[in-house]
Amino acid sequence: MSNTSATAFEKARADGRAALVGYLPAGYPDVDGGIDALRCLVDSGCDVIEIGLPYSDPVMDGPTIQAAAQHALEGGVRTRDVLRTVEAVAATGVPTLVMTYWNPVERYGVPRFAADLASAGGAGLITPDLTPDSAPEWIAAADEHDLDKVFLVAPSSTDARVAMTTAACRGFVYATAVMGVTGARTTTSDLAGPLVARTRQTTDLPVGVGLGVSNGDQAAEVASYADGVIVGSAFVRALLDQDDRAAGLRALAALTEDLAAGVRRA
Amino acid sequence: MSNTSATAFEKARADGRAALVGYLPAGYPDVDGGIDALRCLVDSGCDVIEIGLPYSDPVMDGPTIQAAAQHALEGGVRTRDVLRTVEAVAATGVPTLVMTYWNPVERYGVPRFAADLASAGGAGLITPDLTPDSAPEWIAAADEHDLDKVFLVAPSSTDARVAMTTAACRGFVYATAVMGVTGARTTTSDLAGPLVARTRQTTDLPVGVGLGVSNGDQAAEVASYADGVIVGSAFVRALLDQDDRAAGLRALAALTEDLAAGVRRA
Amino acid sequence: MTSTPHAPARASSYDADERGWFGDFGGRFMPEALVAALDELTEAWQDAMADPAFVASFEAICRDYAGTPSRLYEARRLSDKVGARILLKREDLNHTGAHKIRNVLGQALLTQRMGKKRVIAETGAGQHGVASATAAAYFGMECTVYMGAVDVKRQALNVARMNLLGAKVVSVDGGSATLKDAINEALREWVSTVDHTAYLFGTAAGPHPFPSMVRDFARGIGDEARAQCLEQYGVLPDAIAACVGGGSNAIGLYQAFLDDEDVAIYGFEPGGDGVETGRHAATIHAADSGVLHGARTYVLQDEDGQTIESHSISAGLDYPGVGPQHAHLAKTGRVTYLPITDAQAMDALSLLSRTEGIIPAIESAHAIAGALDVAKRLGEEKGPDATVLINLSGRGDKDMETAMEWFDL
Amino acid sequence: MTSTPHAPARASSYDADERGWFGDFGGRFMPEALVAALDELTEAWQDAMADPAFVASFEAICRDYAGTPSRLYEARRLSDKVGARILLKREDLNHTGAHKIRNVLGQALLTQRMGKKRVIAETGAGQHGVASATAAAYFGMECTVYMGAVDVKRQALNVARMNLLGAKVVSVDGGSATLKDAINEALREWVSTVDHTAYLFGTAAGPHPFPSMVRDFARGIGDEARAQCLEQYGVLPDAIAACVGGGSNAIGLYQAFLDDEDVAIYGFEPGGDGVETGRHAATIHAADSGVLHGARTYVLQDEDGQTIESHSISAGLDYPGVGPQHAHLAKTGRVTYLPITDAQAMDALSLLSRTEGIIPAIESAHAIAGALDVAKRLGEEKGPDATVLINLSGRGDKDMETAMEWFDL
Ligand SMILES: Cc1ncc(COP(=O)(O)O)c(C=O)c1O
Ligand SMILES: Cc1ncc(COP(=O)(O)O)c(C=O)c1O
Repeated sequence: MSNTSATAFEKARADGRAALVGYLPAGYPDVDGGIDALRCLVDSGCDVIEIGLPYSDPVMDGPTIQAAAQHALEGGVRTRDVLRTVEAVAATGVPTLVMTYWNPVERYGVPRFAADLASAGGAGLITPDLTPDSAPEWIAAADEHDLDKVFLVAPSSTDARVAMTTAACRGFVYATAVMGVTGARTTTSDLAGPLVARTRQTTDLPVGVGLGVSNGDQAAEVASYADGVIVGSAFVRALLDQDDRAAGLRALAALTEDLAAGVRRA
Repeated sequence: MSNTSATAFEKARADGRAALVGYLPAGYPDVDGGIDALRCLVDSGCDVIEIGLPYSDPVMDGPTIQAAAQHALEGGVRTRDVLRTVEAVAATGVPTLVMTYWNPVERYGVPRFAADLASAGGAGLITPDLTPDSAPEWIAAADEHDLDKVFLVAPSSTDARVAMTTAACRGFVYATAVMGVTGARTTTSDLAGPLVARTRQTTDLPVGVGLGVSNGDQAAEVASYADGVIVGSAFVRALLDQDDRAAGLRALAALTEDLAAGVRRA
Repeated sequence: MTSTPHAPARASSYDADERGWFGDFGGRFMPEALVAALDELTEAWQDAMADPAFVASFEAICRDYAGTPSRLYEARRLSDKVGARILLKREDLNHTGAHKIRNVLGQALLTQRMGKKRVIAETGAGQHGVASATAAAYFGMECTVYMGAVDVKRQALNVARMNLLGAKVVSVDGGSATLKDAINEALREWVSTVDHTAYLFGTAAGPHPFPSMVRDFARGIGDEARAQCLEQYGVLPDAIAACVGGGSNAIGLYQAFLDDEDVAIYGFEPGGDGVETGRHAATIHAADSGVLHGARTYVLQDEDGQTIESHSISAGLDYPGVGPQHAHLAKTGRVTYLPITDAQAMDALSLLSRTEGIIPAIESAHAIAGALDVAKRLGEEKGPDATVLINLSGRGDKDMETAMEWFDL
Repeated sequence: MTSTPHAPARASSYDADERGWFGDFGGRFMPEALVAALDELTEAWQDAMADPAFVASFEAICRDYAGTPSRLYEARRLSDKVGARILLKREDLNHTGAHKIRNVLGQALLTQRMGKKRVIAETGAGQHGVASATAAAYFGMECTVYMGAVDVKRQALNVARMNLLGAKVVSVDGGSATLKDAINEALREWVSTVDHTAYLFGTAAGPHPFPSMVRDFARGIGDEARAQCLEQYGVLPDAIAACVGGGSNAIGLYQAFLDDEDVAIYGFEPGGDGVETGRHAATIHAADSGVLHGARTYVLQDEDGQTIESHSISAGLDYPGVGPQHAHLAKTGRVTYLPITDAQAMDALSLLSRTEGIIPAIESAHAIAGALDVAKRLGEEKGPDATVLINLSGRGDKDMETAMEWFDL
């Protein structure tokens, strides 16, 4: 059976709601702590999990995720630790993707990474700095290992590029709702709706909207026009803001429940 | 009666010896202390006195005289204090000249300076940075006030310039025995003898040799070929090296006596 | 010197394909959000380079404002020392003291043509930041410069210079808080302001079209030098040499000579404490392919593809990547790249200072150091008419504190 | 720009007589020990200037090594601001960053012609010292630079620069331990080494022949600018302007224009805290005639003729004397000299930086400040074609620490 994230979106759609997609970097605060945190997201209502691969040069990330990833790297997290994290989280049955800048994958070896990700139970990859037109090697490897290929569309993407991108996606399409880096925002973007509409004209894949959502109300708003609500920085923030791990997990659970309620409210 | 330094040289020549010409800046350690020091030179055997006018930019002076002049200026010595010093020293009857850079004289007013110097009993001026070809105003004023005009010749002077210079001198001719600034030296210069000889070919004026003499033996050596031995830095050094004034005067007297013996030994 | 008109930009056999690939290197590994801007820039650049009015205007500004064509100077005393003719391309005499002014003037002129009124730039030691602030002042544009917090502290004078020129300097705390992180931050900023802001990239690296575009704006160096050498000596040089950081001055020199098969081409990389120590920035020597800042190229990286901090006494060469065209030129063997240690570079800096009265930038001193070895060898083979043309990419004024420490002055 | 050949040196109606007198000013008030050397120098200089081979060789070195002719640059944004055409003579782009390289190359070439192998020089902030060390390195001569102890401390970077260039720097403790004392000490040193040593004097002051000789070596500025202005605009400028320290850059600019009666000429002196405060270096404004460093000229002095310490934010203008030809030009009324305060100069520095992307030396900023006032007035009278040509005598890199303090950057 193909372990694609699409199944989770379908299930949510069947429930008449959007899916909640939760992101946390692997290795924060350490590898096992990261696994606990990700499992907490699963337990508290996330439908799909994105595991960030910490990278030294994260050009699409805002200060929150940068800080967590840097902490993870300084703690010695390795690519193999990310795969172990995938394995532990995917074991819950929730579709689990890796979100990664391209160089660590290229360095690991693209076919090898695809193989190891698949055998860890991972659903696929989200690639913030790899667009389909630069991704032939990844596309081939993903297809060979039956993995999701989640590419991004942006408000600045031309219609032609949106079409080209969605045609290459599998699992879902990641719509970056603001022109900007990751980071919780107090208001959602008015660029998101039109982008989702433009995206839907090119594909039947579910469209997840990311960047900026930090509470249930925002989640509800996004859920009103998107198939998935992607939350990252807000989760990291919840962990960063707490001094001890137990408190961090409690905060994470509370936020996830708020967001899960949000996607059901729309 | 003309108060020219030539008379002192004549008297020395009559004694079969060279004249001892002593230099100290006015105002060092203060105006009265300077007068005491200069009188000490007279009392201990100098035949001619040069009083230095402290100047801010003494390009012909080495570190010893620079230091004393700077001390004098910082103590507030003025041109009028120099003239007062002249008056006090000239009162002893020893021919007393002022050695000065040109700007203070120009600033005082050349005719006025000549007049005031003459009425203070001064014998004339030694002008280290004024050559006869740049000195028409001074020559006119000196002649009007019957003052000595002591210009310098140097080892680098051409024969023509030596002739031009000595023709403009009155009193004596100042031969700078080394190519260099004022300052006591351990050996005398082998440029001095030839320079004195060249100078004598152009004039009957006495020729004093300066720069570097610091003890009786050197004085004796210079006295063997020159009409006058000019000593400056060594006197200043004697004062600078002593902490209290009485000791300074004793050192000055001892040095003067050594030098006076030297000019008699040749 | 008579003025040597800029030859019309000619392609070389080592140019990128239309998608920015130099053989296995280059391309565009960028967030989708920036792709439209990069496409727009690519089109505007190609359109501009094909427009004689733009080219003429760029040349006029370089000439009247920046002082190009820079002189090709025969360093006679140095030539005597090594036994071969040493020619120095005097980019150190350009306005702001390095080749970098050409690139920023080109990019800013293009920005003006595109109707944008604001530029951003990254900077390491501050050279490209000062150049960008200068170009922005010249064109009356707003300018923000991103600079690692560590560099902001180390390079207070350059920060002041940028401020004086009216630019805003943003201190970047993330990562190692140095050049590569300043690039990251500038890219982040660009994503959110791309509609009215141009990113003036400081070297011939990054995603397509930057490696080719920066090269086009820097290639006056080689176009001029080639014409000057022919005019003054009637022959092409036997060898040419440049230092290689990101690679803009080097590719700017090389481009005109790439298809001159008899001209040997050298690139000298920052060898830091010595490549064997691991403390260096000799990216091509390390020859480890990867993706950094939007292009596939050689990258200093660990086993997991995490970027490794580079080390060089020269701030302007202290970068863990290199322009993709250089990776291609290295792989094809057209250019020979060799590492030069800090110590070799500083010796060359001292030698040129004493022998010719020219204090080079420490970057350029790497080129001098390496090229003199080449020249000695060529001189022995071919005699004193053997000619080595070195790009003196910048002046050393900015490096005096480093030199004081190094030489204990 | 096409190269503008250096016009053959023409005399002006304001030249010195054969003994170095400019009307009441100039002459030679020097120890007899130096007169022979000054005579020898006078003869060698006159002989050289009459020798086309020497003149050609000087021009070739300035061109190939120092980068002359410097550009005449139309500062368009600044022109728009003031309503008149502002032309900047870009001496800041010369090798070592100022007009001063012309003078030292000329004097060093003459030294070589005279068969001497060693040079000495004085320096204040270090600019002339660096230039002299540069020229000495270029010609392979030994070089010692005298520098006030206070300045040695303040200008550590320039001391390092001179050391790198192979020069020896001697710290001078006497007097105020600044520029004038460095001159005194250099003269003292010269007396004892005059047979094999040349004294490279740093400005158009001092005893004959220095004021005329330094002017001859600097006059390329004005010769070029005059030809460039005619070539580029078909007319002479309405006014020209320079800053005046010792006066070399100013006289270098003026000389070609002195007999162009329709060209108004301005010199801007360092007004320090304001001439009314007494803390300034506006020697001509003070108009007090005296003898300093071998010439009769205007001197800052007290009632007894003791030199007074000058004050200026600009180290290169901070000198209590001025070249005698300027005193003459002031007295005859041919040139209008006006003081510019520290604050006015720093405002102009900031303005030029932001408006044109050119950070001028603080010295040159005095010229900018004064000339912009002139330009505004002329623009109102004659419209935007009114042309003011300003000598941008040097670049501001050396002044960044002062600027940081002043602007609190
Ligand atoms: C003088 C000089 N040369 C060379 C470089 C290196 O850059 P690139 O390799 O892009 O020429 C720099 C960078 O700051 C520089 O300032
Ligand atoms: C850039 C610059 N301009 C002007 C001057 C003043 O000298 P002058 O008046 O001789 O031109 C200096 C002296 O250091 C200088 O560095």
